[in-house]
Amino acid sequence: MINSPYIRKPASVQGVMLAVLIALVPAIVVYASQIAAVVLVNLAIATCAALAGEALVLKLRGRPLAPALSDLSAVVTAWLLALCFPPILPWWATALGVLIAIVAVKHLYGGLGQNPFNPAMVAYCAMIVAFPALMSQWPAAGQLDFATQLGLVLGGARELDAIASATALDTIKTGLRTAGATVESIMGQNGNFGFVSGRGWEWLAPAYALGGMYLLARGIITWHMPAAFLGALAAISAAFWLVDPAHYASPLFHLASGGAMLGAFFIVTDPVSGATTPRGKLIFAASIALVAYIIRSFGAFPEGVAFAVLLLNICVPLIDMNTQPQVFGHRGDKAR
Amino acid sequence: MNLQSFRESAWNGLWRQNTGLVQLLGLCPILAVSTSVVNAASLGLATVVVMAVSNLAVASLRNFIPYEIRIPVFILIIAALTTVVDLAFNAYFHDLYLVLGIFIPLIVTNCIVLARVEAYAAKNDPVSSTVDGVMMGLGLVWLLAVLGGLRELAGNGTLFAGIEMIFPGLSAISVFGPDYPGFLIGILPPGAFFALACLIALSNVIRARAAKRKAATQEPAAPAADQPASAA
Amino acid sequence: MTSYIFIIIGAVLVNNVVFVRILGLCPFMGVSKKLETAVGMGAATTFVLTLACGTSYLIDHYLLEPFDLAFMRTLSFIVVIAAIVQLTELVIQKTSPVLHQVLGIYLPLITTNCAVLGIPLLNVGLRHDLLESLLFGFGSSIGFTMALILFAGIRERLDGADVPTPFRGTAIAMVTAGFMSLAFMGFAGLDRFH
Amino acid sequence: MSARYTAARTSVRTAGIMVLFTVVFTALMSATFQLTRPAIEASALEGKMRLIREVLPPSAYDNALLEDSVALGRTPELGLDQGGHIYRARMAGQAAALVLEVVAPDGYAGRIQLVVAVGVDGRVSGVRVTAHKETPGLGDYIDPNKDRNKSQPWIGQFAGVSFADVGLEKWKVKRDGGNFAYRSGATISARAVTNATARAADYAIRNRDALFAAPAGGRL
Amino acid sequence: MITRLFGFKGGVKPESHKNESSGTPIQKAPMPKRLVIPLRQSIRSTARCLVQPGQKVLKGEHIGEGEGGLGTSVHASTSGTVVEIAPYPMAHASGLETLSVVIEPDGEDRWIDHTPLDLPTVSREEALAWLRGCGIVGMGGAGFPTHVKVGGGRGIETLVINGAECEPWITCDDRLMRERAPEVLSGAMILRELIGAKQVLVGVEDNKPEAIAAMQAAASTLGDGIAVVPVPTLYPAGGEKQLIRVLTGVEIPQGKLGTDFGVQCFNVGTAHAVHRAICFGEPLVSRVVTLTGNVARPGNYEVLLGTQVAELLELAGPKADTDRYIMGGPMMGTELQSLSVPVTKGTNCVISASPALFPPPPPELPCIRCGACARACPAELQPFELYWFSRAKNFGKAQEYHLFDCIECGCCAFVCPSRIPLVDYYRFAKGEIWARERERQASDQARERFEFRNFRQEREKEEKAAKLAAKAAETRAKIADTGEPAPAPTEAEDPKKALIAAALARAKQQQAAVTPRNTEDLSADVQAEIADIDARRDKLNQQDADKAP
Amino acid sequence: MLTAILIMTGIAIVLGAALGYASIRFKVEGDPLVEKIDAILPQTQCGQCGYPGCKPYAQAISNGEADINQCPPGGEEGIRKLADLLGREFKPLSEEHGTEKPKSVARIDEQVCIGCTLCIQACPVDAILGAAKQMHTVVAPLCTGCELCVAPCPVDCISMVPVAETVENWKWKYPVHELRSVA
Ligand SMILES: Cc1cc2nc3c(=O)[nH]c(=O)nc-3n(C[C@H](O)[C@H](O)[C@H](O)COP(=O)(O)O)c2cc1C
Ligand SMILES: Cc1cc2nc3c(=O)[nH]c(=O)nc-3n(C[C@H](O)[C@H](O)[C@H](O)COP(=O)(O)O)c2cc1C
Ligand SMILES: Cc1cc2nc3c(=O)[nH]c(=O)nc-3n(C[C@H](O)[C@H](O)[C@H](O)COP(=O)(O)O)c2cc1C
Ligand SMILES: Cc1cc2nc3c(=O)[nH]c(=O)nc-3n(C[C@H](O)[C@H](O)[C@H](O)CO)c2cc1C
Ligand code: SF4
Ligand code: SF4
Ligand code: SF4
Ligand code: SF4
Ligand code: FES
Repeated sequence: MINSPYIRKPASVQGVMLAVLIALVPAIVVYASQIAAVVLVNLAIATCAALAGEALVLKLRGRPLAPALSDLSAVVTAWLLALCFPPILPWWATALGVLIAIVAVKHLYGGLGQNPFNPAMVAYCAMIVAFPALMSQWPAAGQLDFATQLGLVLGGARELDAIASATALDTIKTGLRTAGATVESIMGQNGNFGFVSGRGWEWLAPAYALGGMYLLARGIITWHMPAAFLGALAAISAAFWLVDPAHYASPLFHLASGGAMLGAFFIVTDPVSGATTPRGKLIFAASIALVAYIIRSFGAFPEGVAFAVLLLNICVPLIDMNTQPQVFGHRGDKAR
Repeated sequence: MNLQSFRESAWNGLWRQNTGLVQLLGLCPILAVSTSVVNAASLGLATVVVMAVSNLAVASLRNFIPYEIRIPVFILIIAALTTVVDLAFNAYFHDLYLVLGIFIPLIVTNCIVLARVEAYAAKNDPVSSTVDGVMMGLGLVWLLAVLGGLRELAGNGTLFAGIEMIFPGLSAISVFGPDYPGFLIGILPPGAFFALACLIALSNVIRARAAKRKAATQEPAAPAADQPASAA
Repeated sequence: MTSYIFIIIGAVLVNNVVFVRILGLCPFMGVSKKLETAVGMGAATTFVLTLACGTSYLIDHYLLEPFDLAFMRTLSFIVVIAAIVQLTELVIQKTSPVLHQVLGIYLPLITTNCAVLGIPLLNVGLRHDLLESLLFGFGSSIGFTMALILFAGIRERLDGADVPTPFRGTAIAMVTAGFMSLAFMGFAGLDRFH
Repeated sequence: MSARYTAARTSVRTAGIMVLFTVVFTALMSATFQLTRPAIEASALEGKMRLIREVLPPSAYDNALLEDSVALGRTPELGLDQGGHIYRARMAGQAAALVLEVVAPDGYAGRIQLVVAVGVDGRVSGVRVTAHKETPGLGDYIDPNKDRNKSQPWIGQFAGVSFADVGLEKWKVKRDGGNFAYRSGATISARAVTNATARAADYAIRNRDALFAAPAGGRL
Repeated sequence: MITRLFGFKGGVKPESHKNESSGTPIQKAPMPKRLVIPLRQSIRSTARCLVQPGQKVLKGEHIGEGEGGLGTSVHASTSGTVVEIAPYPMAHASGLETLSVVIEPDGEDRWIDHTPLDLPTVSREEALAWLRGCGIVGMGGAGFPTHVKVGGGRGIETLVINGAECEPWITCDDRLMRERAPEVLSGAMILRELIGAKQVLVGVEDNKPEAIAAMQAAASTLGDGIAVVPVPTLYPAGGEKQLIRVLTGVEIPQGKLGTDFGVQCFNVGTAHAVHRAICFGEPLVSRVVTLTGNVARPGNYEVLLGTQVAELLELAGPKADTDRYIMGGPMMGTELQSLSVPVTKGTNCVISASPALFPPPPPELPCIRCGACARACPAELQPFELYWFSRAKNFGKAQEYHLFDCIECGCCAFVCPSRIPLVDYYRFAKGEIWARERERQASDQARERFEFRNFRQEREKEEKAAKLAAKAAETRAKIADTGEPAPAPTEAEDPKKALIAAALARAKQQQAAVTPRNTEDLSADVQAEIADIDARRDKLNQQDADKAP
Repeated sequence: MLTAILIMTGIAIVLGAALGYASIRFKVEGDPLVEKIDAILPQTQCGQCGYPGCKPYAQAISNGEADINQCPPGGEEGIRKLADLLGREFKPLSEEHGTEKPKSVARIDEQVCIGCTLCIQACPVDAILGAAKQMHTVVAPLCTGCELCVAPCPVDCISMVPVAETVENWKWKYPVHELRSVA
């Protein structure tokens, strides 16, 4: 029997996820046209792997396939992963990453909505830990022709020196290890650098931001997380940069490179694994930015957003617990 | 000790009360040294020795140990035996000794050793206590070996890497060939947790199946026994 | 000074006892079902472990090394730890019944927490001096407490999740610990300058 | 029943038993220690010797090399913050080679400990990594046990190369304009080892005479 | 008088659907063929029946006497004959039955004698008793006895009259305000008098301009201290706490009453009923009900309490594709499980629902923690956390997250993209928690009684032993005296036999005294039940005795 | 070897004496755990757990003699609470101790009852009224539904009737989980 309320707003999970996919389209267009068209192939591989993985688990558990497969949440995870991975990652690695996200991180906890960790980010971390070499081979933007890209993705021989070029973050970081190097000398030395984060790559960040604006306008995400994340990242990078501009990159560089923009609007905002209270969202997102900056600048990994998200996912129950908003009528009450 | 209780002990140690799968004790060595079959199995065997001998010692001396200082005495005995094993490793398997590091002395704090001493050896005769120690230990050994095998295979694509530390002539088997990219997470700490989780889940599935089968075989008998109850 | 800070950061984050060094897992798995118990266990362990690090340093440095008795480390450390645990319990019972109520049930479990023996042994291996030993012990136990509390928070939430039957209970907790361990790998390298 | 009386008596009795157990089991331990001591010492020695054999062929010297060592204090040239040892190989009483403990501080994941053997002629006879934290599967090829190319491990390329011939300028990875190979994707590890080896060889050559002159077991 | 409105957080804006039924004036519903008047008209209290089958009653005649603090009187809605007193389904989600008086109207609709109450001459207590006697309960839905609300607390600053009518579809209050504004305000003034409030604020959602105009016109004649305030249309602005918040800025926490904060709130219908009760002495026997939804003739009707819904619906003419009926609004109402349920004092609306108007929600999906529900929740809760804990049956945690602050308004379920029936989970959890509480009380009582019984048995055993010892001593003394052999020394030595003997003796002795000793210290309820049982037993005994000779 | 023994002996003497002394000096008193466990048990006193009443069962759990899943009236909920209190893993009700049943109360068929008082003696909570040779009656609100009175009755006049659902004790049902029901 159905009980009250008998009327529902016409909203659906599918609609929410579809909006996220739509919001990713500008970035995908920029990616495919400016950097590597093979990303479209990767997106397809990831989508298939995600749906297959989801179907497999549901089958094993004897659950109905249709509702879970059609809610598009797996596709969101798959697309985000495909956009995070290096575009020339072999197809099997992309598929493996997506399967980790869907089977081990999402469905082991019972499927949509129940996973305490962000599936895409766990999979990214797992992959970079498992295959550090593969995961740090990035092509220079627009340098490889599509056939080469496709060959690499489909498992062609990998002549590393020919293709690999470190990402901007990686270059800065490894460059600074050399005695006497400064941000400026590295930037100048590496010809393939755009003014902030590498030629071609710098168009990606605004495209993600554009998608983020769409999500904000649609009310799918709230301002808290992107604002706190970008604000905190800008603040901490500015602090270091102002003190020592020779050895710390500018805030603009940090905001535009790596997973910052993608993270701010699409990853940090994952509703399932993130904090849920307004105050919690601010703390959560700002902490991610902080940790990500520390890992980027001082840790062993070139990009810190994924690990930072994962680390803060761990803290979510505590954050939520301690930032519960005051309930109507209890505003005067002492905090528990 | 008769055959029945021997079987009972073996079953308990190897499967039903398996330390790592069921009791979840002594997890640190299980997770920390299971990066390869060789490491895992050798620490497992070291633990077997300590468990068996300390069970034997405690069971033999149990009548002399005052109740209130039993724990310190047990710890003393276990620690002494652990040190003996530690020294032996240092002397005869020096490389392995270096690899296993602090996990040999940590056998002392392996709750399972103390737990068996306290729960079993302190109340039973020396022979069955020794058997209990050996079986509990062997339960740990097989788990460790399987875990080590899984992780080594996933992480490196080999089996028995480091065997030369024990049997100098032998060498590791490369299962997936030299081109295997290596799923490194397998031999890193997270891999330890995942591998054990999978083994526990697998054992849950097996246990559930066994329970179901048991229920199925008992089914025909059950209604007869139920009759009076259902009539009432 | 900075080296002391790095010892703490290293012990808490980079080489977290539970997730990286893989020590103290039995209480980590066993006493993390509820937040309150996790806090209690963490506090008790912090106290005992810090004390144990100090005492074991003294024993090692002033008794065992001068007499060339390094092989007795395991024995003497564990005996002393057991005694510290027992005496702590008695002292607390006597002086602060309230604290005893909170920590009481955890204290006996600490003797078999292998971190409590492992960290003093690592101290010896890393050739820490007294202050470093204490900091290392304190940092490690803070790392342990943090791990325990965070884990308990997640486990409380997992209570309601529709986990596949074979993974219910311990297995999913173990998987979660694995993801946490993966997350902590992100701190790798932060102690590089140490 | 007086609690105090029983308490006192119980204490004495339990202490007695405790002592008994302690004596017995400590004795057991000590006995084992005495028994295994020679074997342990032999193992430790053998471990060190095996390492040295890998960097310096036994035929190259005839002295008890491990006993002929000099302790170093803080030596930034060798990356030694806390000091280390240098072993001296002599052939028929003549200086033959130096085996140096070296640390490369700038590995990808921290310090890399090395042993480098340098002949009196300035030839590096071998380099081995003794401890490192480089990324497994990526940077750990600097350790020949982990190197996938078992037949020609990366670190083998230093053996027999004369530092005197190559010089500090060219003793670098190819990427930095030097002579030595590296594995792409993990240049940092290779660079750290190569540079540390160069510094060690340079140091050994420049301080050769002082090092050989120092008394055995002495401190420099 | 009022300077600004305070908002409340959350809330939703469903389509209002008021126009369907608000256009036509209130019509008087024809006399039904029979009336089923439940004796349970206010929450948690069932009235004691005062009539017997066959009895003739007049309209407004007392047929049920309220019991306990929360009881109110029940009256015959028209004149006629009581034909039956039997359980009938009630308008409750459970679909359970409750004892009801069935009256066959005689068609005359003849009033019992009734006189107005001259308020200035009576004490407050008398006035409250009057309201109770007239059976006035809240008509805003909760059915809480008005005299209790009026009687509670003093020092009240503001009386809020709730004319918000925020639920979609319902227009009965709207029509009432449009057509009978002076009466409503008269009732409001009486209530103000009774609770001693300084000001009266009538909150009306701004989608009812005609009602606002009518009320303002009526209010202007009453001078200062009364204001009709349009409030923004936002469900659930009509919730008591929300309306008070909007009008006064005061937030009333769960478990507290408005009176604690100097505010009290009544529905416009209640005010109207109070007016009738005081100014005419009429008990509450009819109310305005909106009939709307999938019907041919939506509108508002003045309906006698006890009219069965099936009969009422004929007035509006449900269309063919109607598949169910909702009593109340679509956000908080209940689906009727039977059309024989009667209109009660809290019935404001009956909606005919068709799949087109009220499509069944698509299957429930897992919660994605999107937070839409939290943004919609007027109680500022975290509904998904409540859901998570309720679903996992972790009731302790649910309470920690303020489950009982939830007013079950349905906003959260309305907005949830996963279409989770969130409110159902809260209702389930609340019910379980209440049941736990009852169980806990029962188990405490059982523990006490068990311990007491053990103590009693122990005591009896001791007494017996003492008695036996005394007897033995006596016997011995006798033997010593007379030299006779002891009659049954073994009996005294064998404790079991002695026990039986003692018990037998005691039983013989006490055969007449029937009060068993196991009924000490009991609650009043249980004592009453025992008295009942005793009475029944006496009767049976009597019969036995009668039969015996 | 001698130094080793001396040092360890020194440590042992100190610790042994201290612990031996302490074990007498700080003896543990009463066990509040039993009370906590007893508070969770339903106080039906039915003995299905294999102990004569709830308190003894609580004692047995506290001593580690009994498992936490032996009380059918407490049901799954009770086991969950015990598991929580004792930090153990939840396990389903042990089958040998019975199954969870809907709550019922005893009813005595007053026409058949011969007034033998046997049921009064059996009832652990004094929920039965009546004296010898008089027909007996169960006071329903006091009855815990333990069924202990059923067996002793020589004329089988006691039956257990499920507690009727009223508006007072009616509960909302657990919402059906659509995901499962679709399958
Ligand atoms: C990741 C995963 C692994 C599984 N592995 C097995 C397995 O090895 N053997 C098996 O019989 N079932 C396996 N299953 C299915 C479960 O045994 C079981 O059928 C299913 O989880 C029922 O869960 P439920 O009771 O929660 O619906 C697996 C399920 C999942 C999600
Ligand atoms: C997880 C991870 C681990 C890495 N570990 C090492 C390492 O151990 N040694 C190393 O030289 N480079 C390592 N790198 C690669 C460096 O960050 C950097 O990408 C590389 O040294 C620069 O590429 P190149 O060597 O081709 O110039 C690692 C990269 C990642 C992402
Ligand atoms: C969500 C919600 C919405 C409500 N909406 C209205 C409403 O629109 N009009 C109304 O009179 N009462 C409404 N009520 C009932 C009021 O909270 C309150 O019970 C009533 O105004 C008190 O007056 P009464 O005692 O005269 O019924 C609502 C209650 C809730 C919980
Ligand atoms: C705004 C938004 C952001 C999302 N971000 C992620 C993400 O970062 N990673 C991911 O795996 N899924 C993401 N999802 C999809 C979905 O929430 C995710 O698959 C769940 O975590 C699976 O339970 C996102 C969905 C939305 C609506
Ligand atoms: S609106 Fe629904 S899906 Fe979103 S958080 Fe609330 S309950 Fe979950
Ligand atoms: S039903 Fe309860 S939880 Fe949901 S919106 Fe209303 S008050 Fe909030
Ligand atoms: S089974 Fe439960 S209710 Fe019955 S006596 Fe035992 S503990 Fe009490
Ligand atoms: S009346 Fe019967 S069932 Fe009820 S409590 Fe007493 S003995 Fe138990
Ligand atoms: S084995 Fe480490 S705590 Fe138990």
